[in-house]
Amino acid sequence: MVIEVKNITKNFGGISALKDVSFSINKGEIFGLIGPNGAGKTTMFNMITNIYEPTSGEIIFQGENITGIKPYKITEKGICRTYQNIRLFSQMSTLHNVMVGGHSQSHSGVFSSVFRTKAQRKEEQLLIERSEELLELVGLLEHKDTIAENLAYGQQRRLEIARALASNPSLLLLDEPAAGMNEKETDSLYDLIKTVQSRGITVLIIEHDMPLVMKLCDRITVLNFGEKLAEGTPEEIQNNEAVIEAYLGKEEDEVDA
Amino acid sequence: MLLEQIINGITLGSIYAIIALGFTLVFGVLGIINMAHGEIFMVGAFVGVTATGILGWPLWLAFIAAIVVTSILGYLLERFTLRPLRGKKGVSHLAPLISTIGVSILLENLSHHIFGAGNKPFNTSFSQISITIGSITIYLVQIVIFIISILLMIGLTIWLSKTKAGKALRATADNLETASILGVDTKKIIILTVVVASAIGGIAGILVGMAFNSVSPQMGLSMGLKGLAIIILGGMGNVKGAMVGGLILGLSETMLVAYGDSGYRDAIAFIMIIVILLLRPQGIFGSKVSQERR
Amino acid sequence: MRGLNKKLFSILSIIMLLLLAACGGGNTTTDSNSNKSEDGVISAKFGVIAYLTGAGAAYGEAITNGLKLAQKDINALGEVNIELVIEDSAGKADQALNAAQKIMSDDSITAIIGPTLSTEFFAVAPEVDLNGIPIMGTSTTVDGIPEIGDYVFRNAVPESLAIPAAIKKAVERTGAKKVAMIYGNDDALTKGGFDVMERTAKEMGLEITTIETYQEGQSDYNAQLTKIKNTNPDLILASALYNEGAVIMDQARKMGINIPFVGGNGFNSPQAIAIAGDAANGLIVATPYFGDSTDPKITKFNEDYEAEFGKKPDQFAAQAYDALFIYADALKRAGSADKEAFKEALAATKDLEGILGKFSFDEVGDVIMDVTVLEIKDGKFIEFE
Amino acid sequence: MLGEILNTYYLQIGSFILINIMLAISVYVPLSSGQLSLGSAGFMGVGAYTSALLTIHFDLPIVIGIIAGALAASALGVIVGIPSLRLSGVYLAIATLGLGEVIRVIFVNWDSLTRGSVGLTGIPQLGREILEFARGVGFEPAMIGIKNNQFVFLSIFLVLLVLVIVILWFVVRQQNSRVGRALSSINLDEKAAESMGINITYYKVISFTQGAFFAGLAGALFAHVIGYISPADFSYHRAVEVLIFTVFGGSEVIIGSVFGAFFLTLMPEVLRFVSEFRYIIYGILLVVLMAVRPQGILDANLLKKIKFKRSKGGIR
Repeated sequence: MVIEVKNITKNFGGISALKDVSFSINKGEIFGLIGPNGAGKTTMFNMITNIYEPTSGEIIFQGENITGIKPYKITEKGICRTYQNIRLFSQMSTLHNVMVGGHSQSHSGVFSSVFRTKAQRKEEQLLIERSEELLELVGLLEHKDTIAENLAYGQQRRLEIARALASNPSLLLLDEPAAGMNEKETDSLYDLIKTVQSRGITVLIIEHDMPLVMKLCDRITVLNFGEKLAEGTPEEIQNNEAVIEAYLGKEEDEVDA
Repeated sequence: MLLEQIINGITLGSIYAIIALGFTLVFGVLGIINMAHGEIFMVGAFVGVTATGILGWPLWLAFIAAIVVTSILGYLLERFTLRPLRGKKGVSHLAPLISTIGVSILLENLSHHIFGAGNKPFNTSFSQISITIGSITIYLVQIVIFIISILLMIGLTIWLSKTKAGKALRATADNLETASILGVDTKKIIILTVVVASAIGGIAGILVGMAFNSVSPQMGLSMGLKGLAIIILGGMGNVKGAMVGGLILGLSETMLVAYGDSGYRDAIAFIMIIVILLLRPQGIFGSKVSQERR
Repeated sequence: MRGLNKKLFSILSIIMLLLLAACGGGNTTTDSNSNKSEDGVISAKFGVIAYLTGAGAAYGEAITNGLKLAQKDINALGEVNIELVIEDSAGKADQALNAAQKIMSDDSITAIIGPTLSTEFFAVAPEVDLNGIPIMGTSTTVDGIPEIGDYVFRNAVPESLAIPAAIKKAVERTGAKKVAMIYGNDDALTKGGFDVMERTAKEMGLEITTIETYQEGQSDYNAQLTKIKNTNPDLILASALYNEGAVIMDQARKMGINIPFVGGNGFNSPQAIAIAGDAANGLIVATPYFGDSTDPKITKFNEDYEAEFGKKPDQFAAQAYDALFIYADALKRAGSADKEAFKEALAATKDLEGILGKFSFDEVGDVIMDVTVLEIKDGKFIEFE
Repeated sequence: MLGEILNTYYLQIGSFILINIMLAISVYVPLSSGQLSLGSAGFMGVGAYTSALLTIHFDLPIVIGIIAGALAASALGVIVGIPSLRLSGVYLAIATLGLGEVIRVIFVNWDSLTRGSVGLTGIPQLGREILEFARGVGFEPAMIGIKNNQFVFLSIFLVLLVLVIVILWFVVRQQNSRVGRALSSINLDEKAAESMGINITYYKVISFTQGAFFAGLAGALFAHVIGYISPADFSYHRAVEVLIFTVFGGSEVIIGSVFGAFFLTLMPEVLRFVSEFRYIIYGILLVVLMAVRPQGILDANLLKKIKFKRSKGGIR
């Protein structure tokens, strides 16, 4: 088991965004987290990366309780994420974005940086090589000197994944990576995530593109109004009455609006 | 002596509070610290001096003149320094701060050129009226200042919570985008906010001129910094906080002079800023939410 | 990125080279030790550093006006011919030093007048002194100015001369035993004045009931004044510039404090009456210059000045006017524009009749002269009896 | 020959330009991690007073005084920095503004030590100490054909030039490294930076402290160049002036600080007539810049264009 989410509850000023949610993910799995808008999916990501602290419950990562420790330490321990609304370092080059992602994998400080010690130069070289390799993986190597905000939308999403991978995570959290992508881009995203999995990285993914989720995930948890509605293989989920109702209900809402 | 000093403190505190109200209104709606507010206050005072001293206008007309001039300044401030920055891509949240610092430098030095560096007397017969009880002399102006500050606070609170414009204002303060989706004319609301805040600054300017009989181009900076300290003390964007914070600062400055070393008087405000920011960044009356906003 | 690095340094070095290259120009100095022309007229160039832009520009303007008027009068006499090189210091120590360097880089400058503020003077004078150029302050009243060096003089009446004179006379008449003090502690002039006041009060055995301070830009003095009022002093010693001082008096009178105030050099201005009105009555100051004096020298100066510049002169203009006459006199006695000879002659100045009275320098180069004590009565400065 | 070229006036202005460049960098460095510090005047004052007092009262060599001054400023930077860095941009700006004013008020009031607003006189002057030292080892300025006075100012200028180059070297090297990327990522998106494993508090304290160090260093040097300091030298206006150097020149690239300090220090000297309207111009400048070009005159794009032109189309 890579991560174990135990009875997480989060209240925002009296409103519960998450109510007693638990699930666990096995090593090497691609695990889906789905549900209608406002179901608390991104909040769950924020709990795992401790951007917000849970009101109650705990999160065990590789046998260690990581609830409430600083976000950057969580990354050092091997969890890294992407964002629903892309949060790249927009004014930096593509390569530098990935290199920032490799921050936790390197160590040089002010002194060694300024004096360019041998170890620092070696580390920097290694970091560039690794980052370029990741850029190649996501198909952006030719754009390595482009400023991130000038990349196309789909490219930005892939860059975010490369940046997250640069921290060498054991668990990768993807927040709607396919949002706004066309079919072709979605296909290549599928391949990318599968490659990530083949490298032994566990993936937790939030996604609205149902065909992609069903094709990609080994297991899925469904959230609705902050509560866990169902959990199972894609097949089980597709046939779950409660899930269908929740989604259909949502469809109706949308028609009303 | 204690009683006299308390009166001094309350007078000073009420003035601080009125200035802080202007700061807090702009911050509450726009999330911007208007560093030029002190200078707008100073301009209001100079308008008062010019109107009563040079033009010989009656006091009520001077008040109106000050309000009109500072309102126009407020509009110009919004139009030329705040609006161009709003919603523009790649503009740091520090830009409005720097931009309004620019306005403050401009106004201070313009006044230097127009009015000269020195103090200008603000002599009106109104400011001579006093009541003597025992050994204590209270001037009518002091009472008026206190009452105006209370009225402004109550007025603002009611306006914000009860009227349509006030509700729109609060909606805008909560979230600019949502408010505009809900049909609030946010552009108008923002102009209104800055104009009202500036007019309040203008009123404060005239009151200070009358109470202390001195108006100079430098008064904006020192009062402005005090106002800033108060909204941090009372909580950013909090009307009651501004009032209470103002009184606390006014009284503690006066008490420091009375029982301590007057040399450190100016430091109180800044020490307060630092201590509050470190211990309770949301201010005494602020809620945590406003701190999350940048 | 290395490229950027290099570029940065190359740009910087270009900038600095340009700057150094610029140093080449404009420094062709002729040897000008003695400029005695055919007809026996000695000519000399004096540098002037004055506060001409910024908040205190009025001081610098009065000083340069006084100097220009003196220059005109002196040159008209035909014995010496004086040229003035005026530079602005903007009231800042670093800019005053720049101005001094600019003046000193011209070897034909015999001596310097200014800068205006004591804080500027402290930065400039040591440098000028080391270069062996005489320098005189005409408005710098803080203690320790002429002590900076052998080449440093002043004709401004220091606070240490003016304030004790005023306090003594005030105490004599009022019989005061208890004094309260208030001063601006963030200004060098008022702080310097306060130091003298405190010393004088202690020497005279007066009881100091309380010492209060205020800061620049402050407009509410009620707290300090309430405290002073409650200590029941007989006299208030206020080291303040007239701007703040007048407001303090106004607020004090409103509070019912009706005892006299004694002020320093900075308090002595008709502006104090303009600001405080009747509240200014009872202010006692010592000054070398009494504008309403009936002394013919002063009335003539006042008339000439007003004709030339369209406004009334003040103490600073008068002191600057006399300063240039002191220089002219030293120049005559030195017989040449040589700096060393000029300095020796200047130090030997004795009982020179100026419009403000008789000038002499003591051994360190500080002014020796009589001061007049004035008081404001019925909205006018009159001589204190 | 050298003696004719060297004009002390230009050397003096050059020295003040270099000090102002240091000050501008002291604002630039924290700003590069998204922190606006309005306390530069305060840190400068701490550096200046520390060094001046140590050299006056304890006869310490100037070098030690200057180092102590810079260290004292950075120590204060750490003490204030650690707690206040939890605060976001605007709050930090105000906290540092408050700090600067408190420091000034202390200088004004701590009469027995600082002589209050009258200021400290008789601070050993850097150039003359160098001259004394040079004479001690048997060197006379006349040997290279310059006057003592010229030697004094030339030596100050050169010392400052070397220091500025070292600082630039330091900052540029740091920028192009792991540390620099971390700072820049915090500036661009603090939350994202943190979730990339960057300890933002640590890096913010580092850059804030470096800023304090440079300001303290500049202050100490200022004291020993001008030989006299008073609290008025370290007021709020100084902090704003320094901020303007950086914001005007360009707050995204370090050369912007250099340019801003250079241009705005030289402008009033060259154009004496603007001197009177200097602050009015400053004010308008800030407003217009923020609206039209918030990144300042120089930015990465402009530099690239300049580079592009120079290398005649060759993209690196």
